[in-house]
Amino acid sequence: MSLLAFEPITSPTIEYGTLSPMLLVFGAAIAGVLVEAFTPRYLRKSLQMPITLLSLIGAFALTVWQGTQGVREAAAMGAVAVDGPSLFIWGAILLLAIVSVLLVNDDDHFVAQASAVPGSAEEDQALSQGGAHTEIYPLVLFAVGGMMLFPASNDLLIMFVALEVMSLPLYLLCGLARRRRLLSQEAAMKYFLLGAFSSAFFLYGTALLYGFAGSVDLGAIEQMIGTHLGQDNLLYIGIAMLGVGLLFKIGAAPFQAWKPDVYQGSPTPITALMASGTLIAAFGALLRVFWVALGNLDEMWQPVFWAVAILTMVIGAILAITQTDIKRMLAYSSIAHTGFLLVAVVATGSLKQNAAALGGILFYLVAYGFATVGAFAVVTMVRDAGGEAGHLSRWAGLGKRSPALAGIFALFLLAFAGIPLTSGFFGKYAVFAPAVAGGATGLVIVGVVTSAMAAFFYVRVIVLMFFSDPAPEGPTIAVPSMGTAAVVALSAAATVVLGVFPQPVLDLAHSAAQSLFVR
Amino acid sequence: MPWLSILMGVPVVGALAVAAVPKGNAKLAKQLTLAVSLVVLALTLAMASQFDPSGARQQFSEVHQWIPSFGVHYAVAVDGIALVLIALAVVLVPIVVLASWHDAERSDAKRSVKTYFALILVLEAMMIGVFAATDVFLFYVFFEAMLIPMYFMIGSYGGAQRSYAAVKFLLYSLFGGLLMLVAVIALYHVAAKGTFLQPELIGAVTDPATQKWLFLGFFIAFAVKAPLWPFHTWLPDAAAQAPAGAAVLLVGVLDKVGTYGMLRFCLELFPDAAKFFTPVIIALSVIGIVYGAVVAIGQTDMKRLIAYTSISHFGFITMGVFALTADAGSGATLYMVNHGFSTGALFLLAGFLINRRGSQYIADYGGVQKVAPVLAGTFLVAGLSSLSLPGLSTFVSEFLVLIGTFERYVVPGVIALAGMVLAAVYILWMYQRMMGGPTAESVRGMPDLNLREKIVIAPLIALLIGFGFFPKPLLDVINPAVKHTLTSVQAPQFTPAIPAAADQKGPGE
Amino acid sequence: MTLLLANPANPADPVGPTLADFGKDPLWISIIKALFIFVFLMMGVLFGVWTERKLISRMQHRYGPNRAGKFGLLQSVADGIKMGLKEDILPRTVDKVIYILAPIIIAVPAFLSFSVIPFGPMVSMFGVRTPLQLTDLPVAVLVVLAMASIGVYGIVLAGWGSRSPYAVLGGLRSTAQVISYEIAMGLSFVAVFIFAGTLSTSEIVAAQAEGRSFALLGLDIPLPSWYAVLLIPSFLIYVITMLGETNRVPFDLPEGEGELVGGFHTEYSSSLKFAMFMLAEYVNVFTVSALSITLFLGGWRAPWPISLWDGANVGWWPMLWFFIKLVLLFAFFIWVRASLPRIRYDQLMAFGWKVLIPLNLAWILLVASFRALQVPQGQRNLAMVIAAVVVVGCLAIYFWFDTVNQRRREARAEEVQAEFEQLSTEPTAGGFPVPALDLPHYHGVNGRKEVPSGTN
Amino acid sequence: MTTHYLVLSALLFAIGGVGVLVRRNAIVVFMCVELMLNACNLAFVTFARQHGNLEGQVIAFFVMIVAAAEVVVGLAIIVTIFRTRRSASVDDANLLKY
Amino acid sequence: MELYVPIVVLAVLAAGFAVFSVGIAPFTGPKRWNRAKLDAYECGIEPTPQPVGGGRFPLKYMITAMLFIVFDIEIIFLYPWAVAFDDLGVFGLVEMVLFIVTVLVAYAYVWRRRGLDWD
Repeated sequence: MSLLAFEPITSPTIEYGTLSPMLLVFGAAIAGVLVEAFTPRYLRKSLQMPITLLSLIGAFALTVWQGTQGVREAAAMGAVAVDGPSLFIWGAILLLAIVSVLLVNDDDHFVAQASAVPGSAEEDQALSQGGAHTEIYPLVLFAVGGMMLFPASNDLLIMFVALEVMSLPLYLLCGLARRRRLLSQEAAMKYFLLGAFSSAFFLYGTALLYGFAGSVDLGAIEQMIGTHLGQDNLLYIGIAMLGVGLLFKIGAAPFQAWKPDVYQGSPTPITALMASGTLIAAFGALLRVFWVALGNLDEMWQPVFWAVAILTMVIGAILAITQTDIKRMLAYSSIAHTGFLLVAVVATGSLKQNAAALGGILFYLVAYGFATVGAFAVVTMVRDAGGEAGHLSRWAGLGKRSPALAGIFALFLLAFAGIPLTSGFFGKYAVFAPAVAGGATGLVIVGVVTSAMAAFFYVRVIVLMFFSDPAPEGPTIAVPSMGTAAVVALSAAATVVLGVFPQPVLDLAHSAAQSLFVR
Repeated sequence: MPWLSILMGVPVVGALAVAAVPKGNAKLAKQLTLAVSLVVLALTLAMASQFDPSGARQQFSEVHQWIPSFGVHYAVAVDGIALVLIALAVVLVPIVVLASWHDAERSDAKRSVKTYFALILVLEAMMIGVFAATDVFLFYVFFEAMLIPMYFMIGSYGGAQRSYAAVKFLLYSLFGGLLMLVAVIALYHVAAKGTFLQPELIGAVTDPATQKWLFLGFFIAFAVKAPLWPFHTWLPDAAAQAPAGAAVLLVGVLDKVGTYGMLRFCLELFPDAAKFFTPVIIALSVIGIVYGAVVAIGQTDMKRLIAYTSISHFGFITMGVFALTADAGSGATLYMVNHGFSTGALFLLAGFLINRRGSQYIADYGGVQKVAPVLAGTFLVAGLSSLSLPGLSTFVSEFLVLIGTFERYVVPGVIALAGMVLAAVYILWMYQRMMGGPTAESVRGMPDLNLREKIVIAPLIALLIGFGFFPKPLLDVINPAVKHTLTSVQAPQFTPAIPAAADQKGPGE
Repeated sequence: MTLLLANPANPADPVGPTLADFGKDPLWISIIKALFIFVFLMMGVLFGVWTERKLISRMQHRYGPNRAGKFGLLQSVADGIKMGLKEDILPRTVDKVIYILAPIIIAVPAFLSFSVIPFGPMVSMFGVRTPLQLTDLPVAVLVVLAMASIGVYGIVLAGWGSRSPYAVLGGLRSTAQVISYEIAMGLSFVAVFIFAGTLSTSEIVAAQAEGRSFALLGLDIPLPSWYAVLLIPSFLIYVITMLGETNRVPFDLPEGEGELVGGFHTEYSSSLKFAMFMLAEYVNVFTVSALSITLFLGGWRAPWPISLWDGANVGWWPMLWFFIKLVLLFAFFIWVRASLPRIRYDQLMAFGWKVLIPLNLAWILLVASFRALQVPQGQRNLAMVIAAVVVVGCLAIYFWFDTVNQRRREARAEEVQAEFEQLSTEPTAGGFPVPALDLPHYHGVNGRKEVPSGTN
Repeated sequence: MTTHYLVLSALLFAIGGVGVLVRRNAIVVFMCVELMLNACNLAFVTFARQHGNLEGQVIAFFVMIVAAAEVVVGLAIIVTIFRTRRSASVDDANLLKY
Repeated sequence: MELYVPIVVLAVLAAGFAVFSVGIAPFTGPKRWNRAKLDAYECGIEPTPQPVGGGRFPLKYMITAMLFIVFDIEIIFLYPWAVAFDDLGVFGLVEMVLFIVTVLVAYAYVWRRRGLDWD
């Protein structure tokens, strides 16, 4: 005890420059809290909005700059790895966050007074005052910061902390929908309880790995596995629990149960943020853990991932068919896409092979992220008396009422289905090709079969929108605010451009993937 | 001069222009579409005139990097086979446009007219692209992307069951396509050439087992596309529900992509596997021939009937393709073209009838030839071409196919002959039920073909008869290409077709 | 300078035990020490009660207990016996287990905190050389805090278990109060640890053995040895929090007779269970006093004039100094009780949260940055800048609040003034000779901004 | 001897996990989650002891914070839900979906 | 570990005493049953029945508890820093300033949202 206590402590160092994008985001979040504290209500939104957007844009600029500088280092005493994949993921997350924030900025998504009981007098009063929680902006910033730290963290402790920093704000944001507040609150609670549960698993796994390796540093764990000494049961149980935590976050079966409920319940802008940003971040973390720390052990976890990937794809594709709520359906489709991504995770092998797979995954994430954000943006525009028109039957004949909107939505759906000349197609190709090269042809076949199934329910929505006659007193199409319009346009553009000229982004992804993960 | 790019570009631009036409002004949209399609036709003819049958196999070829990191090129070129099919497409399009002048309005639900015609043009561009692509990946892209416009044409402008038919059509093709995607990826990986250029991939896959798997991957996709029994079930629905024009393009051109793909990819890339599977495929096609014919006889709906006839015809085509003899090969290719014309004519005429009578059930007609002789006459000619009466173009092709097949497989040839007999039954019986006999009340006062419809149908009849007597120009173009293909099939697997690959290097000549 | 930064256990005096000296006792020595502490505390409580009553009545010109025994010395013994002989009431409504458990939970930790309090230097006890301290840990002070927190469970469970509104509310209140002040208390230690560089009580005492010198701009400024003087703000804050922590006047809200009857022990109307609460309260008083002696008042070391005598800090003498300091502090408690009124609950909380904590944090930063000035390899300028920033920032915030409150007060005054005038213009409010309902002394005059209490 | 602690922590973790799965009351479920986190802490400290490095103990600190943050967020959410449920709510129908 | 043995000893002693005195209390005193005596004390009025677990109480206390947790955690981090201050030097100071400022921001937010006021 005492001999522990008196080890000489050398003061550590932190590379603030390298971490600047994250620091900027977090700083802006704290500034946002200050704004909340010290500015009058009527000023807040007009202050928060620029703070949020500018900080995100600035962080993106910094990330790009670092990318051009070729920064590849493990900052903060090797706790945070700022390498190619991290930078790429940061860029992607920041872009998608900017887009989502434009959605968040749109009025009438968020509750006026979270503490007011639904349907109570005080809620009506809060509504009539037109108040809204501007705390949402700092919360979003915190979440984004967590998303950035999560895939970049190079040791399991930081990863855990980042996981929570990412999740906790999202738990809250889920519960802040203005319409259907009970759903929203239930979603928040489910997300919270399940999320906490899974993160506990992650933590215990971390503990066991620490017990195995005597360190939570990914590189150290890898070396220890390389020189494999004793306590293997610790190692295996630890890996299993770690896997549970991570697979939960990406929403892979059998840990996908939360996704539909949460996606449906939470405010659509937040759903967009989760469906894009969280997925990307979680995938980055998953890859880092399983490729860096457990890279020497792939013959052990690959079979499991085979099973998980197949299960995820099948469950996602099949259950999606039975859905009647558009957001729920998109949630299941996101599960299916998680499965497709997992196909490439399995395809490890030579360094070159890994790089190819990683590049494919990164590209897929970007392509899918934009498509999904756009899709949810469209969902926010199809309004009803009670808010968004969730039920599919309400979407019937949308193609006649507003062809443009329906057309764009159809475009996103086709991208999900992976039809050529949309981003989704090259995304699928980018993950399937390395998978075949990596000897996972069986998985790929399951993948294409399930994506055919998935295509069915995407097509069904298109049929509904275009081929069936509009429902009487159908939903009204909200005149999009500048933000929403921009989001939809941007996402559609991204989907098409990535579908026709994916080369630049592919180059970027592959160059980012070249130097795999720094140890 | 980048002929093919222009050929693809013009319709796309035209489509955008048509889509940009103000909403009310449907007439302008139609005229614009017609003009564009005619321009494309003219360009194609101009290009064809420059095509040198005895020259290099691939002509007008363009190769540009598209996605280097996937080894994907924008590579287009035509050989004889592709050329005639492209010609088929561009000939049919203006006819279809003219034929379905009022279809868009007449379809029960009010849809925007210009969209329909814009879709036709987009489809034309893609049809040209799919035949011209010499990069496997590019081919796949067109192959899949083609579905979407056709899907919308059927789904929004078709008959009562349209959305069901459309979804069925899309999912069948998509499923096949995705299997093909796996094969494409695997091909790229196994060949390890780092490129998708079809000529360079020839002979790249040597391992027999791998060849067989990849072959299956491609073949199933094509079999679904060119409805080969037992993958055909989507065709009757789609064809029956689609508006006449769309049906013509669907059966006349789109399905040819399947047979074309078999000829171009299955045979050239996986010769040994092709040889290995030939018996099975021949069997399937024979079954298709007979099955299609028999079921056709039982049909009460003329569009479905025509659809089933073409299933039978596609049986002939696949049989010709996989007979692996020069005659059968060129016969099959020729058949693709002629079948396009004859079935097209049949569908269009059926469409005219339906527009007049408002029903596609054979039972609702009778004695039409008294009230509308021209209509009945053209219908007869088209029908006869469908049962390949000597003197009509289809006869030549079917004859060649049978000759070629008999060289190798006698029994299937004999059974196929039975198919011809059955063809006579269903066509003539349909004609007799609809056109002959006493004039039914319902068709009394049915107007005969008006000028537009005459203009539509005339060129088809002309082509049918013309090529019936003088198929040489087509055959001249087709034969060398087919021979070339077959040589690559006969080529022993150890020596990849180096000369073939060699003289196609570099863009065009 | 380097010596200054060396391990605080001071080589200059051999008797001062360090962590290394602990954990060597044989078990029987430990038992003896433990027994001693136990007896010491029991006696302390008995006579503490007596002293309190006697002293406070003297301050109020009364005699206080003077019947039982000489000067009523046996008074509290009598009370104890009385409690033992009274009927032990177990109300029907209570949650039996918790109700009975609570007094035990509250009493035991109170004793335990004393185990890390140093009474004196190394002595030889029955030939065994051992420090006059039950034990010491690298985290000794944390033990004290932990025990205090466990005591809180006793309070809240007592309130909770005896299912009566008064008890529940009292329990909650005193819990809230205790934890609020615990934060301020914990923060007030930080400065001490920065200087002592350890959490072990014995070494903290050793660190206060003799004053060091603080080198600024070359010249050495001698610093006083006791942290009470060196870190006077911390000490003052600690003294306040120690009153709050032990629920003593002026912070004895839990048993505010006026509002909550007996607070959390309302239902413990009599008997030894109640005695446990009494016991715990007094033991806690001793604990916090002893802690303040250890952390701030030089521990068992003799104060200045005595310390000139060499034998002062050797052998058993230091226990005497410790005891004297303890008594004086206890007397201080009583003095406070005699002189201060009880403050309102919201004011109590506001004071704890809005004054003590920010002050503490600012002070910590200040101390830290001044301390950082002495780190040889560190860049002093940066430290100075930080110090300056902290000072300026604190002043700025202070003045900001001051002006804000100033403005509020003025606005309020103007309102009142305006109302007076408005009334004076219309003497008979609304024509009737009745006092106007909106006279300023009535509450709820509309349009009047209510000032949240605690914002002085 | 540290194995005893490991067994204990495993037990605590298991108890917490089972609790989460079988209990219905949100607060209780939540407490079980916290119990799991504390089990992790115990494991960390034990391993730190085993390996003779301080890392594990430091990690325990961080876990404490995270746990605290989770408590704050979680109780906020749960309390909101409870308040909602006590009240007559307009759109109970939506609950049938879950 | 042996550092803790004496504490255990003292604990045993204290616990023994407490349990003993609480334990014998029922036997030393007289027993005179009286209904009113066994009621919860509410100034003589009929006691209001309390639900198990004391029922609901003001949210205010929960908020206080939350704040307590937050600041207690802060203290947890302050102590090691303070002890190792001389080793960490200016780096530690800077980090701690950042940390404390961050906490203070949250603190200011709570304050402004009247989270620290008692009605």
